Amino acid sequence: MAKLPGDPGKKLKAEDSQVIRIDEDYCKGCSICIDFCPLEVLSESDQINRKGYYVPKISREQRCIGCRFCELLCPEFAITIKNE
Amino acid sequence: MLGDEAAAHGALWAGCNFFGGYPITPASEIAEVLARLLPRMNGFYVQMEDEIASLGAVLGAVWSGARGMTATSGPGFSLMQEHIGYAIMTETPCVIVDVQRSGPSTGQATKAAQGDVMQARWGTHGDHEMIALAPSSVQECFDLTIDCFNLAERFRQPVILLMDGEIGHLRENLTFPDDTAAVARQERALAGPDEQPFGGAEVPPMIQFGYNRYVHVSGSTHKPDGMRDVSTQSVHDQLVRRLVSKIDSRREEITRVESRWLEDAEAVVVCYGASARPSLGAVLAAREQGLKVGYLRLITIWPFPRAEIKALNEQVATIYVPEMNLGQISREIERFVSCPVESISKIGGVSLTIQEILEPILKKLKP
Amino acid sequence: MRTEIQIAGFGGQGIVLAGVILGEAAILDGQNAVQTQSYGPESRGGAARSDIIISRTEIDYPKVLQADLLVALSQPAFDKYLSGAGEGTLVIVDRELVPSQKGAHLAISFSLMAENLGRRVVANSVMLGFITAVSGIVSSSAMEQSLSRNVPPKTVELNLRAFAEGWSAGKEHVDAWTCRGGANG
Amino acid sequence: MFNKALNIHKYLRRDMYPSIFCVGCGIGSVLNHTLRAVDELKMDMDKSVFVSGIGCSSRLPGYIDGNGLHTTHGRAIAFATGVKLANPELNVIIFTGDGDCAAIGGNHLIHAARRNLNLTVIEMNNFNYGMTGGQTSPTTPLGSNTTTSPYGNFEEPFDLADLVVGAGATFVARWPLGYPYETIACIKKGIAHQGFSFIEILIPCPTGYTDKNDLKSNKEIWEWYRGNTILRSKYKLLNEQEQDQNHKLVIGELRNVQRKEYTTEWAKLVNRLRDEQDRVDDS
Amino acid sequence: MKLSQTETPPEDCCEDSNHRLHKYLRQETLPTTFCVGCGCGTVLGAFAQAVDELSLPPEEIVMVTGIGCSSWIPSPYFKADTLHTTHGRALAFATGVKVMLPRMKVIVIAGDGDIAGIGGNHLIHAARRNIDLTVFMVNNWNYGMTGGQMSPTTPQGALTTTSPYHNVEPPLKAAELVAAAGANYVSRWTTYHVFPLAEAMQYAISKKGFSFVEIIAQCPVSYGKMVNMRSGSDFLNLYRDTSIRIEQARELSEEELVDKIVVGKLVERDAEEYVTKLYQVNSEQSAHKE
Amino acid sequence: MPGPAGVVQMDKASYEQICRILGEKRSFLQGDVACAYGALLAGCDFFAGYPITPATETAETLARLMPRLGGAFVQMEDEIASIAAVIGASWAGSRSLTATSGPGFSLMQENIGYACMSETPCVIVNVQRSGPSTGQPTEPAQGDMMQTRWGSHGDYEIIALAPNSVQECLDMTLLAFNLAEEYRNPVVVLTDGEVGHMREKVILPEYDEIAFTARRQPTVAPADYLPFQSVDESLVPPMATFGTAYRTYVTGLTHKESGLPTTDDAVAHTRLITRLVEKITRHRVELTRVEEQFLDDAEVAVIVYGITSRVALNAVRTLRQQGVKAGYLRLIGIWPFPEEKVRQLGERVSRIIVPEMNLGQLVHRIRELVPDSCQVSALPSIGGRVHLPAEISSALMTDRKSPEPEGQHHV
Repeated sequence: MAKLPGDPGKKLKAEDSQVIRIDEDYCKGCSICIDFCPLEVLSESDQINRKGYYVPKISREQRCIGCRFCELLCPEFAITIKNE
Repeated sequence: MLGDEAAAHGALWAGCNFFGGYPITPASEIAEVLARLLPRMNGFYVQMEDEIASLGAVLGAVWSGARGMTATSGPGFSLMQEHIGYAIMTETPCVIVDVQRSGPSTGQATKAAQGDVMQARWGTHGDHEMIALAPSSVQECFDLTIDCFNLAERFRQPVILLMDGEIGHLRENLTFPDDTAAVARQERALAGPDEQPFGGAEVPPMIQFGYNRYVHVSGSTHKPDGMRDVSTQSVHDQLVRRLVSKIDSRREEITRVESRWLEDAEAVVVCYGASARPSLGAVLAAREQGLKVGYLRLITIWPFPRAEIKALNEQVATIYVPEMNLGQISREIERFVSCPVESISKIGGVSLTIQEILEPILKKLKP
Repeated sequence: MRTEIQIAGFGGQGIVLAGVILGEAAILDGQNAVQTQSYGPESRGGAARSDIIISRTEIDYPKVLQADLLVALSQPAFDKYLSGAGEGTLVIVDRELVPSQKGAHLAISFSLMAENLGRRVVANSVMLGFITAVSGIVSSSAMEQSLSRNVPPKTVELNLRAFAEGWSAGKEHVDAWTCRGGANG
Repeated sequence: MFNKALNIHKYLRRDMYPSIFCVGCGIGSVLNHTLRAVDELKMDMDKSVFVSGIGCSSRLPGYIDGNGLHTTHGRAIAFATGVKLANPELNVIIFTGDGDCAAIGGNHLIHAARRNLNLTVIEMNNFNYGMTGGQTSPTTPLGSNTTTSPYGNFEEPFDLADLVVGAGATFVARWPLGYPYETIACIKKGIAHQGFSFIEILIPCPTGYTDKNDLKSNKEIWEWYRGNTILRSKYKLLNEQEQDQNHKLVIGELRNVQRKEYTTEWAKLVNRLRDEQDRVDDS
Repeated sequence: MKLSQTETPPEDCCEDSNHRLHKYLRQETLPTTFCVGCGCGTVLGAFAQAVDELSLPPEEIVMVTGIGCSSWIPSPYFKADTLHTTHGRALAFATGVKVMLPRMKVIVIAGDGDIAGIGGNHLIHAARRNIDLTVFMVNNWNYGMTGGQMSPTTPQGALTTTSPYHNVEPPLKAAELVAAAGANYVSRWTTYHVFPLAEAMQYAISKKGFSFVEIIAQCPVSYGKMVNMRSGSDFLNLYRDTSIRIEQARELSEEELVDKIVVGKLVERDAEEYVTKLYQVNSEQSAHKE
Repeated sequence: MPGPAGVVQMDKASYEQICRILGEKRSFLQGDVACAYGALLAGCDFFAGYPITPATETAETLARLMPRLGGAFVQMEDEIASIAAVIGASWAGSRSLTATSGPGFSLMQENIGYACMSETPCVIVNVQRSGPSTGQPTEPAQGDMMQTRWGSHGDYEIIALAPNSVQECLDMTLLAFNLAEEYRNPVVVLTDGEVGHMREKVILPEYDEIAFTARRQPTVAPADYLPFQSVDESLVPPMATFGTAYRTYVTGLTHKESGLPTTDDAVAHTRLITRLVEKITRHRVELTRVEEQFLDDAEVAVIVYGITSRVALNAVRTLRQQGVKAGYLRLIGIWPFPEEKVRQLGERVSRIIVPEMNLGQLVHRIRELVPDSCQVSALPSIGGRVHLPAEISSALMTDRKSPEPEGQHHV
């Protein structure tokens, strides 16, 4: 059970499998998703995209509970969670 | 009926169903009539918090399908300038009535003038074209308001009815057309699925809101599909040149004048709006005295009827231009003729008299 | 004699500032300079370009007609402005940020060098050092003075180091070049 | 208490009289109240500026033998901001109407209230645009008849005092005409207040509003005021539910607090920078 | 008198996209032109989320915006009828739109400088009329697009390019002002509170009458450069640490709340709505004519 | 803060204080910043503004410098309020300034008319950008030339100057303050996004190079003073400011010499407006400022202003090198229009090219003035693109037999 940072009242359950998809062309490397993932699923990488930004990397995908906090916080629609 | 009231009725006949307004002397009567009549005809009168908002609401309503109008006078007209530019840039058909009063600034609030003629042409920033008509009778307040709506729809352009306090507060008889068919209403062209709302044609068809077409309307420089592009020079060049040329290239179709006794005229009085009435009197008086004086009344002020003025150049020795300002149109006329142009200007809110116009003519032709 | 320099990249790289530093250095050297810029709506991440014209005489036309020196610090900037370069244009790119470099004369690792100094943001100072050495349009002392004035006080030292690094890299190039008798023989 | 023997004529440009105000209009009385307050405060007329916009009430500075700035519609407070900032020594009093200050000038009103610049706004609310012949204004009560609400006004009116409190004004009061002692005392307080003060005075407009709404005599008008207003002291005695359901305009002094004033803060800033500069120069 | 309106079927949404909310966007315009770490994109995401949750078809939405970074949230990114207007005047235009198209949701997204600065008058008047508009005011505490000048919401004492010696002006509390002006629904959230924000947006869209959500959103470039908060995360941390629920805030004094961001619902009323009344008068008077 | 009568004279001490705060005498500045410097050197002590691209830098600079000099900087809620505050401050004794661009300039129109009517000295910098409407905010243009003259309602005259370099941004803004005081009229400095954002070398003028026109104060007793009565040939009445014993009443309504409104007196209105217009037009010659080069033997010429003149000068120089007798006339003062200079040129050359960054605005005024023997051609460029020298030189070389198509030069 993870506590959701945006709304202290709401709690989410881990679902079976979450697929995190990062669209590199959209990413501007602001690192908000990394900083605010409650379970530190994402981390910094040294991968530069076409515009010269550092794209985050998915380091611990199995920990993802699909809270979608990163998805909603991302200012660029570059990250999404799919339940598969 | 008052000129203001006639303009309001003209709007209703032209199918106006949205009026955004703010009280100002001497244009308030238009708002008052429409506040009374629009709700009875399923239209909307909305009194906004200022003139900026009034024109803004009108433009929003037009994109949502309305035929929109607002009415104001000098100070309000000055406030509206930014939104007039927006209407031009977004090609939003609408009608703005400016019942001119004596300025600058607050000036003489209840007194008539024709001091906003050049402002109507140049008041907003950037390159643009303008359509403006000037009525000189109550009947024309009615008729030309209808014309304004039609021109607005035809060219997708804000159109200004340049009234003045004199005509606006003049009481005359007005004949309504016998049937609605007499008022040929220009229907707004709406784009088909493949057409673009801001390009493709000189006057592109509109895509209004609510048609599931996700139209994007912006006062910033935009591409034919409406999407903003504020850095490509060619996009701006094509857009603004088209906006200008859609009016400029159809100048002959838009401009209208009323001419009398021009055939043998040696001198001519060029007039418009309130100054037309005493001008006609002066020309008649001159004619009675056997002087070959012609009469040319500009009904369309912008685009300027330059062909009609140029034609005078060959024929007449002097052009007299009576105006209730310090000579705005007379200077415009000078650009197109080489004969002397004599400005007969009067300000201070009192109409020109027949005598004041006649005198300089007599002085020259009957020394 | 007017020299036209164009520096292009994306917002946030200090493109405009680099132009300002170069122009101010020219003034300090007693020359005339005009700097103009163009940038997109966003302050960071969009296209940005800085044009500098330096001349000993009065500068009438203030824009670049054909650059003598074009520096591109991003792939989109390189792709966009290469077409404007002519016969006499020396084209320099950042080796890492501009992966496809066809048409460039020199590819230098400005950002990598900056990163080695500890902060990527000083890449433009490295670049300025390099072009100062390569072009010789302004004196390096004037550049150092101008640089110190225009960067945040706390980073002056780092920027000067970056400048020096770029300058010696440039010098090496020039020396190598002179040894070979110029780039094109 | 004001001095009944006072000759306030000395404050008037007597050649401007008789005034343009209609019979039964309340604007002249507000001028009367204001000048008495000015007199009691012994304000230096050379150091006072009366600023106004456009509308009947905005004509008042013309009748005062003092510095007057009669500006464009709705912009009086913006002009006054310039006057006050450029010379903070000046007492700046603004005469404005409901249409002028709450409709076209609403933005300047809320921002001036927020800035807390030391200005005194005397707003005369006659519930309509009187000068243009009686159109709906943003304070026209629901159901009222005006020339642009021929079927009864259905737009919610502003409670202007509430609005300026919401915008951050530090002195806010409201009185209807007919409370001269309270009004004069209130204007005095407003002028003396360090910060933005807003005083609303409800006045009759026989030509544009009251006549059209069946308030034909002063007596009827005052009855109407009495029926539609409630003193703040009484309002405070109501319980929460009653307060929620209250549709009467609350009158009296509605807010009086002290907050940092703009020109004072600005002067502090300038002095601080001057000291810093002096230190740089000395070293 | 109204022009007849033909219904055309909605366009197919892009099903093949990577992101479940992409179907609400004009994808050819992506990635956005917002700076790195800017909160505008987050607001756009929360809005798309709200529309999605409501199952509100975008063809029933008209977006109206002004000038400024936040005005670019719907213009051009959100795929609905969009009216990108002049600076500060979005609400005036929206009033016209709503009167003529009462069946559509008319939603305004614009910034603090736009809505509460130059457009402050239209804001209070639209709230007074209680017209059925939904306004999302993105408050980034400065004029971002022009490079970071102080705005009416800039906190007192903050540094900006036009308050280089700390701002002397107190900030406008836009949400409180709108509540005082007569709106039906007012709330405030930040971009950190994405879930409650998206919920509040949903609620505001559904609520009849004038509804207003103030969204505190970060501007790490123009504002951040002056206050030395260079990344979006810096601001989100600030929002997390200084926000306080309105229920708790009511217990505190004005002084205690000085540096706090009060979040939550400020006001909810059920006052009659303007356009409904307008149509009511019309039907009465049209009948009267017969 | 300034005293009740504001800045009366720029003494050496205050000049030195300003220079100390501005920094070095020779620097590398943006045009917008140079406008701010010029204002300060002119004794400007009040600025009110609202952020707008590309004019914001003027506000930012003054926000930084004004309080250090004891002046007031205020950011208002919109451009309408900005110009209003500027006018109010002027009456309170300030030399006041605002800076804006197209959309803001459109909003200011009503109050610019007020400033003309109430004879309030003030300076407005309009950094022109590509319009109409929001257009291209970051792109330069010269599209507000006619709006400057005709943007407010009613009959009025305005003074406008067009700098073409960063140094001139400083010089012209400084001059604008003096002209504003001399004629008691708003003065517009018409720069553009290109000059405004360009950086160039600027040299601060020395103390004795700076002219300072002080506001003419009334010399008569308050009882005898009429704030709107001209006392001499200049037609410009002395101006008492608020906070003195003169108790001035100022209105935008038609007023008598005393300042009190009189709205149904046609004679008073005519007298007032005629004077307001004539106090400018009568001084047309003094207000004419042009730069002339290569005109002595010119056969064709270019008439230009603002940034475009830099291009044109380059083109004319190139043509001269090729032996073509091309001339160059730059308008520095735009309004009132330098009629005589243009007329004289039209009599001497056979062809005039008018390159403008609009679809042709001043070209019409020029065409009106020159004889038919001289062909006048517009050379427009819009969309933010400054002309190329080659375009101007080839236009100057084009044979005059190809007349412009009618539709191309709109009215």
